[in-house]
Amino acid sequence: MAACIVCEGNIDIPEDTEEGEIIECPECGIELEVVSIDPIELAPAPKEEEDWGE
Amino acid sequence: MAACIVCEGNIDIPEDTEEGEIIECPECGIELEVVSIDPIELAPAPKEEEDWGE
Amino acid sequence: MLVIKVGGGEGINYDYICEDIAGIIKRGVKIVLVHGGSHEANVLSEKLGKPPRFVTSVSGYESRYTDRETLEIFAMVYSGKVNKFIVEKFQKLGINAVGLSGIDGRLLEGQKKSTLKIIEGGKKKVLRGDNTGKVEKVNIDLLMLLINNGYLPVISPLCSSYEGEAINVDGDRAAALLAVKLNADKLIILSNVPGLLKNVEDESSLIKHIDRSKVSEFMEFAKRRMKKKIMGTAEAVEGGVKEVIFADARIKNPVTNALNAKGTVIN
Amino acid sequence: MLVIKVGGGEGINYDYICEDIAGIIKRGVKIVLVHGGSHEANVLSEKLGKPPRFVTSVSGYESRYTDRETLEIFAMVYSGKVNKFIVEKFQKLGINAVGLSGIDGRLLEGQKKSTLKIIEGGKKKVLRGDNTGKVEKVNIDLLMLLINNGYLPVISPLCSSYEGEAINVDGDRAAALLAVKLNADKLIILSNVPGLLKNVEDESSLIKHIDRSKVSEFMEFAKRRMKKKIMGTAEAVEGGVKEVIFADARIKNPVTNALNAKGTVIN
Repeated sequence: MAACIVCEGNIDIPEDTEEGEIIECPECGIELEVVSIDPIELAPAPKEEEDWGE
Repeated sequence: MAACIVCEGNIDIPEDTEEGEIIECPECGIELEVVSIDPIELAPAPKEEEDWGE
Repeated sequence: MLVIKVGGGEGINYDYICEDIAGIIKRGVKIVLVHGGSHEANVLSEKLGKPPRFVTSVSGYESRYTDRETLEIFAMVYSGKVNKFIVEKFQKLGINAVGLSGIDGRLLEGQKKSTLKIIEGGKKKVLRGDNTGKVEKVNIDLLMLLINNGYLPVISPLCSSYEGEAINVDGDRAAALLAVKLNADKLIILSNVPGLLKNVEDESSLIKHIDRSKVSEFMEFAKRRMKKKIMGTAEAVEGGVKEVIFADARIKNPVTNALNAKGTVIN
Repeated sequence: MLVIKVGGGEGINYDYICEDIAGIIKRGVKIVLVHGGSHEANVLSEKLGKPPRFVTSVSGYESRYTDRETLEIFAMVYSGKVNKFIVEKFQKLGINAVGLSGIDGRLLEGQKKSTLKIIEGGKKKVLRGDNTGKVEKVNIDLLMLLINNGYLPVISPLCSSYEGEAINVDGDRAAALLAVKLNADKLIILSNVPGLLKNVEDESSLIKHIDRSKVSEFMEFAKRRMKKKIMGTAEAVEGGVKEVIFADARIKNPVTNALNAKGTVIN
C-alpha cells in the first residue's frame, strides 16, 4: 500500500510493479509515476506527449 | 622467367611474387605490374600518383 | 514546388527515385527531398550490439527509443551514409544536390520531448532520456537560398531542439511541415508499399482516393509506421497543401507515377 | 577570414575548440572549419569487423585504404557523427553552423585516383579499388552564400570526383586549398600535438617558427600523418596564404593560442 500524494487515498502497489511504471489513484484518478520501488516513491506522471521521433 | 612486354628482355620472377606486385625490367627499366601469377601476365604499371585520402 | 519524402524501409530503390527526380528537376520543377533510413539504422544497431528498441506511445504510435548512443547511430546512418549516398547519386546524374540534416542552420527545429508515456509489456510507463521531438519551425530562408541558387536540398530528419540539441524527429511529419511552410503544390510520400492499403497483407487492397476532409477516418487502416504518415498528411492538408500522394518507391518512375495518381491520392 | 582544420585524433577536445571559435565569431571574424575523424573511424571499423587498412605510398605517405565499404564507414563517421555533433555544439553556443561534406553542392571536387602504387611488406604493389583522390576545385559561391548569410560552414572531407562519385580526400590539403581559394588571412591546423616537433617523442621539442620559403625542408621532422600537414602547408603558402599555424587542440582556447603564436608558426 502507498498513499496518494494528491488526495492521500490508499493505492495498492502490485507485486510486479516496475520502476517508471504509471499507476492511477483509484480515489482521485491522478496518474502517478512509481519513481522508486524500495522504498515506494510516487510522483506526478508527466503530461501525455504524442509527438514522436522517426 | 618472363619476357618484358616493352623490350622483350628476360625478367626473373621470384618465387614469392604476388599478384599486383610491381617489378622492374632489368634491361629497359620499365615498371611492370604482375597482373596474374599463373600464368604469369605483365602489364605497364600505373603512373605514380602521390595524392592520397584522409 | 514538390516536397517528396522517401522512406528508409527495405526494398526501396533509390536509383529509381533519383533518376525520376533528376528528370523532373531538369523540366524546371523545384523539389525538396526528405529521406528516412530505418532499415539501415536497424542493421547497424544490430551489428554494434545495440539492437533497436521500439516503443509504443499510449495511443499506439511506434518510434525508435533514441538514447544518446542510438542518436549517434541515427546520425551516422541518416545524416552520414543514406544522406551522402543519395547526394552522390544525384551528383552522378548532374543534379547539384546539397545534403543537410535538420540541425544544419536549424533547418528544422522543434520541441524536445525527453519524458514520454509508453505502453510496454501491457504496462503504462514513463520513459526518460529519449532524444526525440516534434518539428515546429522551418528555416525557409536557408532552403530558398539553396533552391534559388540551383541546389536540390536533400534533408535527413536529425533536427535541432530549441536549445540546439540534436533530436530524432519523424520524417513524414517533418516533410508535412516543409510542404506547408514552402506552400508546396504537392507532398509525395514514397515507401515500400503501393499506398494506403485496406488490408496490409493484400497489396491489391489499395485505397485510391481519400477526400481531404476525411483523412483521420482512415487512421484505422494505418498500421505501425503508416499511422504517422496519415498524421503527417492530416497536418499537411490542414496547413493548406492541396494534394498528398502515397506511392510505391520500389518501382521505376515512382514520382512520375505519383503525379499520375498511381497510389493513394488525398485532395 | 580564418580557415581552421581540426584533426580527428585521440585527445582532441571539441568543446574547447567550439567554445573558442564561438567567441571569435562573435567578435566578427569569418571562419570556415574543416574537421577530421580518423580515431572514431578506426573505432567503428574495428567494431564492424573491418579493421582499417592503412597503406603507404611509394614516397612514404600514409592513408586509409578506402574500398566502398570503408567509404561508407568514412561517410557515417566523418559526415554523420563527427560533423553533426560539432554542429550541435555550435548550435548550443548560439552559432548557426551548417554541416556539409565536400560532395554537397560539389563544395570540394577533385581527381579520383583509383589505381595507386604502394609499399607493402617491403614490396612495391599496385592498389586498385581505392576511393581516394586530391581536391582541386572549391565551390566558393556556395561557401560565400552561406558565410554572407551568417552561417558557419563545418566541412567533412568526403568529396566529389569530377564524375560525381564520393571520394575520401586528405582534410589538411582540402583545408589548404580552401584557405587559398578564400584568400584566408591564416590557416590554422589543430591536432593532438603542440605543433611540429623536432622529436615526436618529446613535446618540448616544438619548432616555433618556420620561414615560408623553407617549409619543405622541415618534411624530415614530419612523421606519418604530419607529412601531409606539411604538404598542405606548402601548398597553402605557395597559393598565397600569409600565415599557417600548427597548434594543440587538447587545451583550452586552442585557436586563440594559435593566433597568439603558441605553436609552430609558418610565415
